[in-house]
Amino acid sequence: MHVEEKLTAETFPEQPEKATLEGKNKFIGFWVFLGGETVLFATLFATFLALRDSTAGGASTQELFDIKLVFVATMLLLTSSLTSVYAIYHMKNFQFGKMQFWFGVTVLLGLAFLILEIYEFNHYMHEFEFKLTSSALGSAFYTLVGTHGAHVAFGLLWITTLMIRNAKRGLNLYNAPKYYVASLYWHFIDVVWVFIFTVVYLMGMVG
Amino acid sequence: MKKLKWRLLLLLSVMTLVLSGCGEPFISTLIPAGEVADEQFSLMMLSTAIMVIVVAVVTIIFIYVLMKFRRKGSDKIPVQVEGSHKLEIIWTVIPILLLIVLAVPVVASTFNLADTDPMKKALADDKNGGKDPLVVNVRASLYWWEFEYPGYGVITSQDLVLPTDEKVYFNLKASDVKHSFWIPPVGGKIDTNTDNENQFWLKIDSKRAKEAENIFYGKCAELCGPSHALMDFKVKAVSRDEFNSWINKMKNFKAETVAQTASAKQGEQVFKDKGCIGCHAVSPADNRPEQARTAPNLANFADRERVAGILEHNEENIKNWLKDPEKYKPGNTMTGTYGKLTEEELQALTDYLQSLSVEK
Amino acid sequence: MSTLARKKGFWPTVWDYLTTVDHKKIAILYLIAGGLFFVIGGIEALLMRIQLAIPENDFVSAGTFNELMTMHGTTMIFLAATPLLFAYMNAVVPLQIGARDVAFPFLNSLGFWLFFFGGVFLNLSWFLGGAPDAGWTAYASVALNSPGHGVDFYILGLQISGLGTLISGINFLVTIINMRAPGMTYMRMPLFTWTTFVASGLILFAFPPLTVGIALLMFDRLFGGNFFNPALGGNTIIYEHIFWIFGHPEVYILVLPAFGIFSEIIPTFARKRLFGYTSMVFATVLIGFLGFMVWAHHMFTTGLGPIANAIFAVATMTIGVPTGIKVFNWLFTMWGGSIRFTTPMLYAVGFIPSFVMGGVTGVMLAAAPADYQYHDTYFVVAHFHYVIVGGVVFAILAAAHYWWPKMFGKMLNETLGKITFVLFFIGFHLTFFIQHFLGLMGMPRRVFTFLSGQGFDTGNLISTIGAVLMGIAVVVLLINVVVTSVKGEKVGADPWEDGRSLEWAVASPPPEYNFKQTPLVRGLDPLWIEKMEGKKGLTPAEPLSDIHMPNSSILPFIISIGLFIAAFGLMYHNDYSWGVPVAIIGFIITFGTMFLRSIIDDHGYHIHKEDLLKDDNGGVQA
Amino acid sequence: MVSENSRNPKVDLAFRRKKNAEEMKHQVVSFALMIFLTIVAFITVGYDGIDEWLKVPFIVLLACIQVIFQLYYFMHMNHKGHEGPQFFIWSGIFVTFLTVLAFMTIVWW
Ligand code: HEA
Ligand code: HEA
Ligand code: HEC
Ligand code: CUA
Ligand SMILES: [Cu+2]
Repeated sequence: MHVEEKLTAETFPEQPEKATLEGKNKFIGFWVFLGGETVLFATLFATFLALRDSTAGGASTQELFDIKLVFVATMLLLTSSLTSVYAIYHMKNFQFGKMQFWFGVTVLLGLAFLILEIYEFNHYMHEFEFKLTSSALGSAFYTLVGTHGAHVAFGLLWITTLMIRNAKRGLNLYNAPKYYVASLYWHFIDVVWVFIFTVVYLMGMVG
Repeated sequence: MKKLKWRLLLLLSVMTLVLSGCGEPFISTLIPAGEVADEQFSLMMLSTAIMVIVVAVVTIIFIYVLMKFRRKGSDKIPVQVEGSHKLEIIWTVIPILLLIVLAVPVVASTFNLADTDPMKKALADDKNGGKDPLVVNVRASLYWWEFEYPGYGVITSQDLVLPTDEKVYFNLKASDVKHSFWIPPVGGKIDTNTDNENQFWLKIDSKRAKEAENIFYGKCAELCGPSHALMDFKVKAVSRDEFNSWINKMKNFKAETVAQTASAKQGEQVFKDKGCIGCHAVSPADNRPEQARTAPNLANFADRERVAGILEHNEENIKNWLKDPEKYKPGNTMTGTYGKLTEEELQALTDYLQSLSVEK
Repeated sequence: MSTLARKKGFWPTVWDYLTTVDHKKIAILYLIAGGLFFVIGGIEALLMRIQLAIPENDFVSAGTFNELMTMHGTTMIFLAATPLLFAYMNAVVPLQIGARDVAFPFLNSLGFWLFFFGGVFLNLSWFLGGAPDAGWTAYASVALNSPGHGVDFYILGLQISGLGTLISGINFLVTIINMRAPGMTYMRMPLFTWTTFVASGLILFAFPPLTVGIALLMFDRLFGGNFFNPALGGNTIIYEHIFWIFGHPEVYILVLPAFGIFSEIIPTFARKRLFGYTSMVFATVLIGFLGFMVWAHHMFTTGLGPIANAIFAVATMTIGVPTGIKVFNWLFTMWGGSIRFTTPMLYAVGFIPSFVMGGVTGVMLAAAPADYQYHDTYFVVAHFHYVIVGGVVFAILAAAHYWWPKMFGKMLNETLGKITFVLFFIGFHLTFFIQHFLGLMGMPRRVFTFLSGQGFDTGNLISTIGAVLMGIAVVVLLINVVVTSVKGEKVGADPWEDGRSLEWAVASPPPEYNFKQTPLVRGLDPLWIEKMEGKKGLTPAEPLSDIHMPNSSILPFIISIGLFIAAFGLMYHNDYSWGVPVAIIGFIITFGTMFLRSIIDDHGYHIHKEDLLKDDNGGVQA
Repeated sequence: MVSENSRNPKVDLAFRRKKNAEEMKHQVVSFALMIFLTIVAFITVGYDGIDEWLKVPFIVLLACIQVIFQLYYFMHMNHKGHEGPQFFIWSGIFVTFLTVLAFMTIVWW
């Protein structure tokens, strides 16, 4: 199938993300990239685990973390994963408007998560004097969670760009893979968060 | 027949090894002088033997193939062989067998050399405190070594005095960056980390120590800065009796009484005035915490083999060192900490330093 | 290239290369840049060897020596060996699988420019206050203790070039998964493609840890982090693990493509198909897999404890088995063959005993208690130069001669080639064989000098002489390149006459679209199959039609420059007030350009059928 | 895209829509399960009655299950044509496992 072809719901392929060679390349390439990202986060997680008790006399994870805040953040991000599934669902049905809407919801949820995280960091720094520079734990915590936060921020910018760029054009085989891959990225961010809330926060509260 | 050939080959290669020189007995791993080094040496020889076999087999096939199958003008197309299961099994299984032969002693030896339980017991016991078996705490700093005998409350630097024919246990760490403690003829190295203490043991064989004139060279084996190459120390191998007498002298050493001549006494004063004393202790019983011990303990300085670990020990070199340590050990932490010394002060300091001895 | 220059003039050619997304031109860029860095790294090696020629030499100072040593290792591994292998991967892999291009031409170009600017940044350290001096491993405590900005250059330069390497790795993976011609199943892929595939997989999983490791180092050095500061709970051993989790796979990233190159050359010049193809593939994958489970063999003396040491020792030894499978398969490929000793074949033949020597000393190093003696001595230096120079550099030189005609359309001079080989081979063994003994005799590595009277004098002198021979050999090679490009003769599609894989089915150099019609692959060694059946070319798998091509773009270059600028800002942000703004500007350039890339549609263009018909020198003759 | 040329677009479309809708239902169910697992994990931690040595493996297990849901349902790794993704993700997980294991056992001081 050709990229620039004008499509209708009938002619729209079942797997629009893989209908062109470019799309297939993007698809597999992105998964490969996620394999690498897995290892990137693995290293950060491992470092955090090795340093999680290295408070150097400063605040420990038990003192810092607040279960309610983390729970809200988790719910926001998990839900945003579902909304992006909805978006892709509508993409497959060639319903551009609905897809854009659900991606919009995803972005809003992600934004709320990010704001919460910024608030949280701010809180730690001012209430507990817990900074990147204050202990090995501080360095490991901000680097791991911050790297995840940077991924969230990048994902938000990415999806927003896609939405704005394609708002007038509608769905075609050139941008369908892009949307699809962006949603994969978003899910991956969620996967990482599942481990962050488990390994960093919950295990940190257990001690 | 074939076996004989291999044995011959083995012999030959060991011979070449010997002939090409094993280095000097005070520094070479090929002339082991202690139990640990022996164990490692025998592993080295075993693995070398296996590897010689491997290399020989490959080389024989290799040479045969190159002689036999060169293209000789003709445009013949050789048979396109796909492979051979039988051959492939052979060259999978035989290497596995060879590796098992190597792996078993490797694992055994790894555990044996890491066994430091006697030290833990000795240290846990207050009365013993590291006397029996002897325990030495090693602390590496840019670019010098401190050796503490916790059982005796004695600290010394640069020259490590060890009794022969008994296991000595070590606790090792670094105070600034990572270094590594290595006495090649006595045993393999272990890193001195900044984060933790490492432990191991060594044992010197008195007979073979004699061949090295009872002095072994120690090296820092981890890149630590510009003078990494110069971070040497010396090991004096002495009998248990000599060791006992030495450690007693160290314990009873009175730094205040050593300066006898006028010049030495003047030197003692300069040593205080110039702030040398702020870094260098002159008593083996240095009670300051280790962070405060930022320079080699000079208590038995005059007995040392070398000045600063590398320069031959004589008056000339002491003066040279004091005049410009940077010239001899770039990047050392003594440089520029005490201003300029006059010729007179130098002489006085040297005389004083030369009097710091437990042997004289 | 020279023909292009004549056709186009100098600046248009430069522009062409700055913007190219054609894998064949990117290959040439990699070859030039990698070659340049190889010469730089080699000169650094020579300077070190001169300093070590005699005891207590003062040719260079202690500090300078550490800089040379660090830059030599870093440059050779990251900026010379890897890119040179990438050059051949780019030039050959798409051809070998019958593809018109790589999967992501734009990213291909981005990968190159990131690598290049990272390398330039790193080397600028020589002129901006001193090069890194903490060894290519940059262990945390020395690296944090190193004054000046040397280590910062290392951290930021490697970060940028590492990103480029990662991108290229992903690109090769996707290319090989998705772009194979009809009939080119996995088990028909030439071994060079296979090893590229596995090496790219290793890049994918090994470079992220490096990225993290040096990022942590960057936090500690530039932003007050405490990962490696024991006083505040940090731990330097973490860095060692992270580095070697990357570092060990990295050596297989280097050597696997080298194995691939020899697996192409040996069958070609023995005129015999690769013996045990299946087990070769299997061994390659196994080496890649095991490569991730042995990293702590670089840390036997760190004090990990006997359990860890024993496990890693045994795990390490197992790698000898698949590697042995390969060695014997090469030998038996030649067995019964009809061997022609061309320059590439000489390297292949020289490689086998040299590499085996290095490999078996590797297994000796894996014997943990014995490694307590070997570690950080010249024995290790000897080991890894035997595998790296005897394996990787020989492969790079072999490939240069082997694929030069394919890349440039002209054959390198064989006589000069053989002279290079002989000099290099002798020089190599002279330099490194003796180092085994130096190490055993107690000489630590990374020493800027040694005192006389320890028995190290003669050995070091011999070693230096050998290095000089290698230097002369490289100069002869450079002369060869110049001579060839001035007066070498043009060659056809299959200049070695015994080509087996698809790259020899297209013109030398290939047209920009590689294959006019995608070929149909009917087995291993597709070209050989067709030749044996008396055909001149390959069967096309599709009718002649328009060919889709990607557009050139300057954006990869700009993205890379952005990071280059940002790196300066980050490095100096503690010293100068302009640091932060410059970093921000750099990042704006990079991310702004990425943003542009994502919003500007780029559909490429088509080469029309009529034009293809006119252009009769390319592609598959059907 | 099996029936690319031979299909009747209208019927096919209806069929596909139905299939998609059905799959979406599965997605919602797995989402519900994920939320449930998350809540269980949070409650486990908040609840004082359980031994700490049990809590940690338990919540890690929950996280793993949840991630499998994400990967296989939300990210469609259960679909055909995902052999590549499976290979690379699992390889990544393998390296992850080794790294984390090492850092929790041999970096202890
Ligand atoms: C291309 C690069 C390359 C390759 C291929 C290898 C291959 C191997 N390496 Fe090497 N290595 C390095 C590059 C490489 N290495 C570098 C750069 C360093 C130093 C880093 C630094 O500190 O700066 C290093 C250091 C190094 C060490 C750490 C030493 C130390 O610092 O103390 C060890 C220890 O185990 C080791 C082992 C091995 C082994 C077992 C192999 C095996 O893969 C070899 C397998 C091959 C064979 C065994 C030969 C062929 C096999 C047969 C003919 C079959 C029969 C064989 C037997 C039965 C034995 N290497
Ligand atoms: C791919 C990797 C690679 C390659 C190819 C080489 C190649 C060489 N290396 Fe090595 N080396 C390393 C990787 C490599 N090295 C690494 C990783 C280290 C460890 C660093 C560390 O400890 O941190 C190391 C360390 C190292 C040391 C130990 C330093 C020390 O521990 O103190 C030595 C010493 O002899 C050495 C020598 C050489 C020599 C002589 C060559 C020769 O093969 C080089 C041959 C090339 C030339 C000689 C170039 C010739 C060019 C010209 C003559 C140019 C003239 C022409 C023009 C200007 C137009 N290297
Ligand atoms: C800042 C601390 C400091 C001060 C002050 C200092 N030194 Fe040192 N000194 C050192 C260090 C550190 C070394 C070890 C240097 C090395 O080997 O890298 C050393 C080494 C020496 C040595 C060689 C020791 C040996 O065992 O071989 C002598 C002798 C010495 N200093 C004498 C002096 C004298 C005399 C003075 C005063 C004039 C002085 N030092 C002042 C830190 C200091
Ligand atoms: Cu201390 Cu090297
Ligand atoms: Cu390794």
